[in-house]
Amino acid sequence: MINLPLQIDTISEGYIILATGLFIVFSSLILLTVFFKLGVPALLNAYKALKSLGKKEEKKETSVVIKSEKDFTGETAAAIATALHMYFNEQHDNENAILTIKQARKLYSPWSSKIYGTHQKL
Amino acid sequence: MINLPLQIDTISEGYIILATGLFIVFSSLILLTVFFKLGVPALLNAYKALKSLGKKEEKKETSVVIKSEKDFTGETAAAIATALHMYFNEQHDNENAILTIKQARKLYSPWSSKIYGTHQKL
Amino acid sequence: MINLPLQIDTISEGYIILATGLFIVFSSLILLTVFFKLGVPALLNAYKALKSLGKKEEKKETSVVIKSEKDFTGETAAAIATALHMYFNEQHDNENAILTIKQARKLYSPWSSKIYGTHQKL
Amino acid sequence: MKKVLIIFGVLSLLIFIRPVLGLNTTTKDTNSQGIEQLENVENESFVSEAFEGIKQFYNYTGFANVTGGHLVMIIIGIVFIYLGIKFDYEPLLLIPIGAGVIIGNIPFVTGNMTGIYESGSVLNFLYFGVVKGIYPPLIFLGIGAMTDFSSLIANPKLMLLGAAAQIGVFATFMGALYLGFKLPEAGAIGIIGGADGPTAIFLSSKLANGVNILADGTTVKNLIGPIAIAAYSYMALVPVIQPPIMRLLISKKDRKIRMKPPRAVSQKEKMIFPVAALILTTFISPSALPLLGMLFFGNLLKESGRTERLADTARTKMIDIVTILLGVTVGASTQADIFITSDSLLIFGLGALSFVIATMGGLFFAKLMNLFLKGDNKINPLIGAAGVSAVPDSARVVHAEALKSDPHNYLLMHAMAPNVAGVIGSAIAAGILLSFLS
Amino acid sequence: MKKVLIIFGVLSLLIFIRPVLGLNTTTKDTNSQGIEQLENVENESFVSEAFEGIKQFYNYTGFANVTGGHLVMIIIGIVFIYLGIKFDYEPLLLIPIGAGVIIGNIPFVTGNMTGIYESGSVLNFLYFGVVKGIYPPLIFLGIGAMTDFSSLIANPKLMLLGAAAQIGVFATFMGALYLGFKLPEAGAIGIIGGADGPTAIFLSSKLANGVNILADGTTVKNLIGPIAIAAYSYMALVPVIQPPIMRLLISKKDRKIRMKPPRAVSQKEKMIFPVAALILTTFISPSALPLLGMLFFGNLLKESGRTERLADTARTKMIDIVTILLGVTVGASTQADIFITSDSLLIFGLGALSFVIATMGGLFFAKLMNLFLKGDNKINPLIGAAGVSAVPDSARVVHAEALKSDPHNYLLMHAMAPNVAGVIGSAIAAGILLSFLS
Amino acid sequence: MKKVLIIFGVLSLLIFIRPVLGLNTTTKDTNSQGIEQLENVENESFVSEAFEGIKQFYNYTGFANVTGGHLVMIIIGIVFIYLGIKFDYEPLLLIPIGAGVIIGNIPFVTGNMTGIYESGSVLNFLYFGVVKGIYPPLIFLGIGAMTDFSSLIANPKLMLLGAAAQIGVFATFMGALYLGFKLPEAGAIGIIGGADGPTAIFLSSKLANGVNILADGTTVKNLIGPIAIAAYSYMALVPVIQPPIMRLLISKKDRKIRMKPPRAVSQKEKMIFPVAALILTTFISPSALPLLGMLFFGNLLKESGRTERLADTARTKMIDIVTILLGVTVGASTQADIFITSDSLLIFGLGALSFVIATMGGLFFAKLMNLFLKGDNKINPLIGAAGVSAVPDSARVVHAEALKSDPHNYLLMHAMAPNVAGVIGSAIAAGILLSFLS
Ligand code: NA
Ligand code: NA
Ligand code: NA
Repeated sequence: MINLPLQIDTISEGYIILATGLFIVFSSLILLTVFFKLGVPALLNAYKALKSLGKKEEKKETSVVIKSEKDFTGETAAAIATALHMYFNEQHDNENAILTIKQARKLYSPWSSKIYGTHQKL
Repeated sequence: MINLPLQIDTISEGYIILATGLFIVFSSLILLTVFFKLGVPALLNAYKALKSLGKKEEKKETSVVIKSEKDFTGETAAAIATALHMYFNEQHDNENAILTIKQARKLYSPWSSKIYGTHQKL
Repeated sequence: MINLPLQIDTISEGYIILATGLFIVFSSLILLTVFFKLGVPALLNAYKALKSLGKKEEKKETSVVIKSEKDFTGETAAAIATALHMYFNEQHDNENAILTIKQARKLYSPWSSKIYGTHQKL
Repeated sequence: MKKVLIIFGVLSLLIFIRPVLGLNTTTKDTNSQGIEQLENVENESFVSEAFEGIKQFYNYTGFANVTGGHLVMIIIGIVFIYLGIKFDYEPLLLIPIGAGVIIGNIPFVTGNMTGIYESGSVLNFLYFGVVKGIYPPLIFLGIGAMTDFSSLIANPKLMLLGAAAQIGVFATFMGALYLGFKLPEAGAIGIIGGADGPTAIFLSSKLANGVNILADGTTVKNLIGPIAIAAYSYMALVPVIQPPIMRLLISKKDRKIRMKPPRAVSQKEKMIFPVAALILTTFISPSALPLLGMLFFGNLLKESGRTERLADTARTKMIDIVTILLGVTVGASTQADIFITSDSLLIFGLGALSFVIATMGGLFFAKLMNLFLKGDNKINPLIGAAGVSAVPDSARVVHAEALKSDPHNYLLMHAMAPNVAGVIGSAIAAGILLSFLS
Repeated sequence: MKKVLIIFGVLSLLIFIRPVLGLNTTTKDTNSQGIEQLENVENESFVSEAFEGIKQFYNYTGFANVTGGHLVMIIIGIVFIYLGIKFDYEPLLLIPIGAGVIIGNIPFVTGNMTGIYESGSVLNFLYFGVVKGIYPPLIFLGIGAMTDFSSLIANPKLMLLGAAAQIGVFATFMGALYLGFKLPEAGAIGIIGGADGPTAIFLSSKLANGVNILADGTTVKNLIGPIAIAAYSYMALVPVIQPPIMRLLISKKDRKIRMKPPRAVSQKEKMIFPVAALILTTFISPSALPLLGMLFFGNLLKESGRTERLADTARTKMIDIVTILLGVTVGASTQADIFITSDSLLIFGLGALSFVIATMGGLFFAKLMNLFLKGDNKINPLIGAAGVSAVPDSARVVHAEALKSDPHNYLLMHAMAPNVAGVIGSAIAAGILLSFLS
Repeated sequence: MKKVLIIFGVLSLLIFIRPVLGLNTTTKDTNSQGIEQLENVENESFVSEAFEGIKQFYNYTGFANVTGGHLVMIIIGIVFIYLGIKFDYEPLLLIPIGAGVIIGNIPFVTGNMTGIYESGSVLNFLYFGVVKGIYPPLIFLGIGAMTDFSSLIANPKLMLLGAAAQIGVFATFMGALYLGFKLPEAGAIGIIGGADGPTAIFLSSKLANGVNILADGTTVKNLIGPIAIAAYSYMALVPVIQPPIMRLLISKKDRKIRMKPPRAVSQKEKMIFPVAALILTTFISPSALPLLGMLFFGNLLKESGRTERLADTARTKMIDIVTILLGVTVGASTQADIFITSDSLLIFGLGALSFVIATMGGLFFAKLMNLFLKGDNKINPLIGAAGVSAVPDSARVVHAEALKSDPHNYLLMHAMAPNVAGVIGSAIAAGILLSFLS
């Protein structure tokens, strides 16, 4: 009991947690940043080197992947971004009341399988 | 113990529950009936009045809804009812045995993902 | 305690379980074999006999099933087997990176229903 | 590689050959010191010991433990499956329940955590959702997400037909009391008249669960199994039970009444309905909250237009998963030694009675309503029968019956209104019984 | 058949007519011997007894037990639903939560296993997944299976913006301490600043669950409800909260900065990412394992290219089921007598503060980063605001804001990077708080 | 609006600046009266305290607690994922298990409810379905709903090959006994030879769960983890393990035997099969009821033609959800301190042996059967190898092997019969072991 800092000092303990916490969050995300800036490319090069020492059979597959990746330049990315922008501006149509009622025959079947059963076929 | 009516009198207690229960069921559903006959239209009118005081921007959206609702007259409902009737009289076809076996390649794969994986693509 | 064989003799107990177990597994699967060789055809014949005594209305339905079954001969089975063989030799294509990014607008929406909502429509 | 395999093969052959060669005596010798009573075991030949093992195992098999009750129940299970497949009677429930009846009546020796009533068994864990009444509200969630309340909103007075059919609930309750059931048991039995499986399971799991203790110190019986089976059986038989009653009570002329098409209902009304109905009905019957709360919550997901994704999951995969688990465990709960009692028979009798009374209640009340309605507001009394719920079967029975009198009288849309009102009515009735009797 | 029906009908009529005819006195007579105190009950007429029953039932209804608190909360629930439907603010969460708020505030008499806080009730069983923090990791699994981390992999330095926004977490934590909350309570409140619903529920279920006991012997408060509601409310209001702060802190010129398109990311990198990120982040913050482990596991299912089937289930039906259950139970946990406290108000105030500070933190840090970046590596400081997470709303707010300054500046792809980094950052922060305070 | 923001900003800045300015001493002063021993704490500078905090936090991180065992297991997890992605070996299981292995071996300090073996942790709740054997029957439900038993119905004698492969189960059981495992432990290890993951998990959760107490007072070991991992690993490696054994034991000539196409099977037979097989197999081995009951129930859902909706859910979303949870928790149960034992190594050795013996048993028995079969009824002995189950991989290995000898000999359809029979056989064997040893 004597050794516990007690919560009288919660505020200072809070500041310690604040400082520690922020430090840790930053350092961990910096670690991730560094790993993906440096670590992953290194790993991938090592893997590629290792593989080129091994069999050549799988070469074809790899080259296909790389090709499709090369096709995907920043230009494409920009085009996609534009498309996305336009996409997000689309409005939701109001559900058509008629449609809902037309479909009711499928929905109106809490316990019966006769309708349940047909559900999937439509 | 003395104050409990004991279950010796379960039958009369039963009748009380019967009478009470039926009364409550009816009154609650009458309440619902009244609410939807009178309450909801009143609410909707109030909302419409409130809204017409506010912005006019959303008018377009609303009018679309109303339009599609107006299109849906009783005539349409009757037509749908006929369609439903015919629909319910349809018979289920027997599953075709060949089809089942043809599809087996997809189903035969409790643990393997090779087939699992293709499941979605077909 | 005295009557228990104790696990000192686990090995002999093991052999008993081994012998018993193999015997039971075999006999149970032999039972299944016999049932499906003899029992099921007998059952089906009995059912057919029973049914022919009854109404004739459902005859049409049955005949359809039988017809489709007759169409499915061994020749068909062989053809299907070939098809399956070819099917299994197909290679999985590498997922196209571009496609993934194009679809990202659908996937990028952990908590928002705006995108969630559109998910189903596509 | 071949060498490895050969070594493996030789090793494994050794294992199999050992007892034949008597090699394992060495093992025994080193271990058997000081344990003299094992001696006589050693004298027995390996074959006779194995025979002992088979005999021991035989005592565990179903063949050794089967009773007439098991066989009767297994046949009942097969009949359920047959009815489901052959006549398409509620197959989504009869087939899982039938399979469950078979599973629950495979004879076994207790103690291996096999049976549904043995704590720790897999079936017991899955049965938890029945015993605690968890599955029914989840089913109601899905039902809400698949039900269109338009016809009820268009013609709210038809709601009363759903109330009238609850006479079946209370009459059965009285009948059960007369037959000597305790109050809570009678309440649970009465709800069979609600013609609503999840509600019946929910209420019986609360009132007749084999756990609650009554004022006089006795424990209520566990009637969940018979009640659920009775409810689902008669629901499946609605197309057989209802038509003769309709023909008996409703005149040819009345059966030909055509109803004017319901008015169109706006999306706003559909959105308001679940919220308003949730608040109103649960204020009246708070004990029905798990059922009605989930029902209208599901309907809100459907009608909000913003949560189609959730509504779709609730009415497809989620309700399917719960239906599978509910069906198979309710079926398996009919373990012969627990299910085959005179109580079960009485419950089946009362169940039949309740469906008949409920149907009659709905029909009579429809005729009564017609006395107060004029002109083309008159309703076709047949739709009163749909008030029992058993959605949507009884609505379709009404529709089919009307067509027999007039091939152009399409009542389906109209019958859906009392039909869904019957669901609400039964849930309210369940709440009333629960608050009086628990 | 008709005969059977007639017999049934007569029988049932008998049951109903009996009390009127006084027939059931016979039953009573045979039973009432020796119980004299029942006499006076007999004298009462049937009608008055039934009236008693109705009065007794009335005491169970919501009308008898309703308080102002209930009505306030029900109105709040309706407002949530209205906001979700009308303005499309996070409807997948606001609508279930709103319905849950209504369900949780239907007044009831305790003892019938109705309320979410009554052990044995259905809502209580479903609430278990909230209390034990089981739902949030399952939601994260689905989120992982639907999130594309490409933009983060392409530009890992943007990860720092997700860290900067965590200032909101720790500032709110301090604020809560100043307002007198205990350390664990303050930690749970702080996480509102993470703008991440599942993380907030997870952490509050561990720290402020009404169960844990503090060093000084007091029990922590149960703040799961207010914290969850605050977190989801402000997440829904991100499009309202963030734009003015952006305009206040970022200059017109800076808002026009165009960022170069991110590089293409190979499938191999995408596969390595979840594994590496899982190991690195959970080594740093093991207490966040349930959240981050599931998040990156879900992402691995998505990116492996071999488990598309599992990823699809995780991001559709599985997350839907959990979302429904989470939403409705979190909503229902706002039972008026527990929810309406000054603490809840303080938490709402602190929540607003935390979103503001988190946004400011992200924006300032983005400006700071620009001091060290040159040429076309410069980032548009607006994307700092996306670091709060609230995926993907805050990224879209950034996108929309940038378009107002330059109609051809598409920031969405870039803003996604700090956005998902914010999720990771909040989960790490939650782990830190958990290991310090639990 | 701007003003509000400015006030917020200033307020929050104050919070951050306070410790620097020493403002929070006021707070401390008012509280510290009478607590003298805190004095020395006050003297420490804020920075050094924060440093203490970081040090304290460091002790919680994985970096501080990592051991060689953790790293080994994490690498194993990565290898599993790599094998699943690169070679497509059972990726639906290896990838979740691999991710689980990583998750389970993130080092943590116990007491924070993080680890899978800590009661109250999320992983522990999800692991419940493994420990209690709930997941395996649900997987079997899905498998039943996706399996077509036609080839078995058309040629029931091939069922015997599924029995023959169970020699692997019993041989491994004996081997485990020789290596000193207790009877129940040996039974659980033996089932690896069944080449069936869910069955292995089910049996080991019942026999070697670390809870049961033996006759001599000792507690059985918890071997669920190693057994499950061994079973799934070797199932993934079937395409590597089986071909050399086939080539070793079956002559070139025999490998070329062509089998006549199986007869067509009627839908009625397919409907009868699950019901009859359920009753027959569980009468023989009632302890296998949870597995076989669910397997054939699932198959009935598929073949009834009326419950396609339920069958579809069982074989897609439901099995996916269970697979995800099963895989990740089985993987996480390999926590280094519990998993890395000599027992695990022995189990892996025995597992390899059991696959080899099972394959050999099937092949030998197929040759034996050919002695009694004439003309075009002769079977290709290769299909005996499919009796190990490992559906459908071993059937495909057989198919591929036959094609090498004769490019027009399509054995796949024929190999499916012993393949599914192997599943049934293993479940029966599991039931036998369970009733002898539990
Ligand atoms: Na009803
Ligand atoms: Na965040
Ligand atoms: Na097997």
